[in-house]
Amino acid sequence: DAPCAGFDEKLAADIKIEPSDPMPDAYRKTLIRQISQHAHSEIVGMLPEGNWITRAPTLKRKAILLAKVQDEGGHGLYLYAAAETLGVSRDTMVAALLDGSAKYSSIFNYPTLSWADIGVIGWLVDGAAITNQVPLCRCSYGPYARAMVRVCKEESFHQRQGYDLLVAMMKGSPAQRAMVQEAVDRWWWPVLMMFGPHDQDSVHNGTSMKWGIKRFSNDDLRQKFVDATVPQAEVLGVTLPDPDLKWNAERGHYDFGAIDWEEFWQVVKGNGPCNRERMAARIKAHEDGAWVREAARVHAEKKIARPTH
Amino acid sequence: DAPCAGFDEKLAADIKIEPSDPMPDAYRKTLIRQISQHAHSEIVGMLPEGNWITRAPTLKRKAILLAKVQDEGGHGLYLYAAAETLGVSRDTMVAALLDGSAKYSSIFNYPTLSWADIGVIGWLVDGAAITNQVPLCRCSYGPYARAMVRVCKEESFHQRQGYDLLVAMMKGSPAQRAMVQEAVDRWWWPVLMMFGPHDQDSVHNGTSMKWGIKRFSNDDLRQKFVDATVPQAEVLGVTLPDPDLKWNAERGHYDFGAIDWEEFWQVVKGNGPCNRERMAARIKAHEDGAWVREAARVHAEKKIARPTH
Amino acid sequence: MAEIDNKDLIEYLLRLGDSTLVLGQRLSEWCGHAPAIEEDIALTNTALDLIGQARQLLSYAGELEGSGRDEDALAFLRDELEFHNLTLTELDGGDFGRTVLRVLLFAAYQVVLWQALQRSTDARLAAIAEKSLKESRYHLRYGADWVVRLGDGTEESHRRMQAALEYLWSFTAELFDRDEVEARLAGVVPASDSLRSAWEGIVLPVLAEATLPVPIAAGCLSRGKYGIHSEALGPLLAQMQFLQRAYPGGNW
Amino acid sequence: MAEIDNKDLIEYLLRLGDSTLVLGQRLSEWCGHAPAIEEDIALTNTALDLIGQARQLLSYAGELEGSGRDEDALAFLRDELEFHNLTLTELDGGDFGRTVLRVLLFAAYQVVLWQALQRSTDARLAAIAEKSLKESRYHLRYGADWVVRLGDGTEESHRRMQAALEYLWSFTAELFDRDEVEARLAGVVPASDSLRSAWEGIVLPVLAEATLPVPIAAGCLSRGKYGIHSEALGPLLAQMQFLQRAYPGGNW
Repeated sequence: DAPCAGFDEKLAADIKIEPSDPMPDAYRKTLIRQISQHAHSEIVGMLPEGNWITRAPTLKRKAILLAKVQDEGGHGLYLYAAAETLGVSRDTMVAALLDGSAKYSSIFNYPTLSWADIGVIGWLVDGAAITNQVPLCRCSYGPYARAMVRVCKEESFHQRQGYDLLVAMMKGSPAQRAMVQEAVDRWWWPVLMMFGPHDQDSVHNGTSMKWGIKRFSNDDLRQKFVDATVPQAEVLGVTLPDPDLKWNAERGHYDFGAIDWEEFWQVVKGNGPCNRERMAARIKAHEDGAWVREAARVHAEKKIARPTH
Repeated sequence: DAPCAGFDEKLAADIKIEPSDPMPDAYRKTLIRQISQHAHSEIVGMLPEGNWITRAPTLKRKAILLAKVQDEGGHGLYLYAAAETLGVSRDTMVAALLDGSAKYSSIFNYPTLSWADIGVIGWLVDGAAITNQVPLCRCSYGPYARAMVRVCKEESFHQRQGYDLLVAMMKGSPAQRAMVQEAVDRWWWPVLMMFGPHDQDSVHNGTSMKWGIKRFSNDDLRQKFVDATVPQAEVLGVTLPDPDLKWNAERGHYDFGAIDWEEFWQVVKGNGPCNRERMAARIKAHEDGAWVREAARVHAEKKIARPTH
Repeated sequence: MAEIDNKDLIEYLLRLGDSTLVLGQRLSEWCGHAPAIEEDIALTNTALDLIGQARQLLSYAGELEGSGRDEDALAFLRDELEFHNLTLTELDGGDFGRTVLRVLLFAAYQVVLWQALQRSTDARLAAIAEKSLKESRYHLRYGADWVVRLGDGTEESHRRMQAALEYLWSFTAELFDRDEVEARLAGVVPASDSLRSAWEGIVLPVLAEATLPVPIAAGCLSRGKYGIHSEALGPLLAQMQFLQRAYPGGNW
Repeated sequence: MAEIDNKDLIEYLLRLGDSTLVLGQRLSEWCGHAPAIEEDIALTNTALDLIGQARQLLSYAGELEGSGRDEDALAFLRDELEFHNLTLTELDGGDFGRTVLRVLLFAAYQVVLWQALQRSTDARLAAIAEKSLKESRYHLRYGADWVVRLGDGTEESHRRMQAALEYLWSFTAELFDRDEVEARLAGVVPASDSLRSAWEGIVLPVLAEATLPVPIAAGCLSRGKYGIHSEALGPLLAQMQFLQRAYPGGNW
């Protein structure tokens, strides 16, 4: 088919597809869905961590957390920009988030209930995100791949900071160590769900693989994450809340227990612990900001209309 | 003059004026001004104490403070009701408060900055209020006099509770004792200003005395308060922040230093530390409640319109 | 009847006591900010009753625990994960509509609970229930009255009440969830799931009169009474506990 | 030049350090709630700069004090009356308009102050000033840009900005009030009243371009930098200090 001339050849030769290149409509739509969902996740992801900025226990930790959340806003911006190269406006994407038709990562529908959660989000949530995202740096769509290079670099930094926070707390009082363990207990399973359904239940895997958007399956990435994380948990001195977790010498991987997919689908459907709060916060920010955006628009028009002096 | 038949005779015979009795227009206006101002003070006075309800240090103190603030709301209600007997509606009075044309006691334009302030408000602010109000129990206007009997009884109770709170803190740590002293330092002079300008500068004294609304002059009441309070401060173990305060055996009263009337007038004019916050809080409560009052009105109309079953 | 374990009873008392304390704290935020003085007084009074109930329940828990923690040690020196209040009670107050709707939902729960606990084999708990029942009935009437007026008031008030109901309803399933603690306390306390129909018998007619359709229940169960809260509790406790935390061992 | 008393310099450093800390804390409340992502990032970045300045100023104060209090002991273990921040910095944020107006007013103050402090005879303070000046200039541009856009935007934005200016302006007199602490530090620090005209030279043209008339100053002087605050600071500190208060001596 003429409109996509060269598309398959480029994919085959591992040459990046660029915004002006012909591409199949379904490829474009898949990318828009995925990149905007990723951008929304960065923005919504500011909320659970933002919840603790005002309560950070030292000024250094407060500064680190502020810088991290600021980076997440920045990631949101590059990703919206990458999606815009596919012909969709940021306003359209944001509207889809606010009306509930676009998704964001379900992990952000869990609450942050103690300071240790900030460390665990860095260590486990960012760790899982990196596992998912590193392959995207080689994604077939150029602007997305390049955005992901930058995102992954910063996320690795965040992950180390999160782990460092937990190491500090584990060197503290028994109450602090208990706080870390409790946070790990709460986050472990939701983090494993971040890789999505098992391969046999996953809708988008096949075509995304074919198009070079996705390079590893959900289950492969999940296994990679578990294998990397178990030794880190041992060093930290926390127990991962899974009695079935153990090394399988034959497979050369850790085995782990069954995931509660019922919980996963409930959260995806909007019934997670914080879905309503997250959407309400985004909608309120948008509505409260309407007068500001309108004033900025009107001011810009006035500037154009006025003779320059 | 016929319309006020019997008014002067009743005053002379110390018989209460009742709502249906003839009375001079100026007498009515003076009472409306004074009673509504008093009612507004009760309502605005809920704010500085309300500021500490959520931070009260024990459940018992929280309960005492809740009960006290509730009583103040109750006083506001009786006083508005007493003023309504003079032919003015509560809505009209509240509108005058919100548009800034009616006053309330300036003392509530000072902030509550520590828990000790809650005790000091009970001891000194309520103490000064009682000194002002006890004579009003014999005021010539019946409904006001009767409301004041009830108000004064409850205020005395509040005053004892405030003093008791301070006694407890003075038995505590050095930091707690310092907190009490600091609060006394901040409140002492504003409390002395609660009795109003010196007699020679007071506008309303003359006629109010003649009409049996006011029975003692501002300066007499202030002296009475100082004389009663100095021994209480000694028992408590705090220093009143006035180097000129000392017993004058000749006068049989305590002498005290000069009041900063410039500050007094600034606060009356709206430039006190919290004038704007207090008015903003009342206006916000009124505006945020508009949909509730409107719904209640509409619901009541529906009930009337519907056939009873 | 088998001996009950004090630990279970303490846990149960904390669930009740923390719920009344936390909702009392939320309601007291209204002080001076309600739509009319009458509502200021009524909400403050409700807060006062709930704090009073909390004092009795926490004092009893502290005595059973026997390690010297009194009502204040329990209220002011436990952190979020040790609080066992119902999630419903800790949520941000929202507007006056959401506030009175929560009063209705919680007071109706308390009424049916106190009625059952009046017959508890634990005399102290039965006495607390008997004394509290009268208060909760009063709160219930207050909440129901306003929910009807606002649900069946103006278009705006109806819209606000429906939104409040959608929000709060999903946290009501937790009220009727039961665990082993309760199972082990059989006879002393009612099974939470046994209270649902009586609660619905109170709440549903009020919502019907208020012309508010009942939402479909959400799939996820909130778990505040098991110590897993929403993000609303932490900031509430930071305010509430500040003085006790900043001036340990103070005399108040 | 007479020897200066470290106590005075510590007091002065707390005034600056607490002001940057408290405004940083207020701005960080916006995180995730601003009118656009760009503003989320900008406000967070401003908060980050201010927290960074606070760390340097409080660390220096702690070192001069010499009793082992570091930046965190000063930030998290002092109560309200020991805080010496400008009242302007602690007030509730209000809407985005009031927020950017406060950024303008405070950043302009910081710019003129840092310019003067760059020439301080105290080398450490001069170095902090030099490093901070660049940041404050950036905040100033950001604040000024938004104040102009919102002041000279729509009718609604103009009304909101005028209300914000009426409110905040009365707290600006405190910035230029001087006391004996400063007098004794002559040479080391500028006299606050000497900064006013340079500050007005920055702020008034921005307000003029924003079509916002300058209000008449209020008669009462706010006194936050002398330790007498508004009611806004206590709740802010209760949140900020919670963990350090609840887990004394913790390792973070």
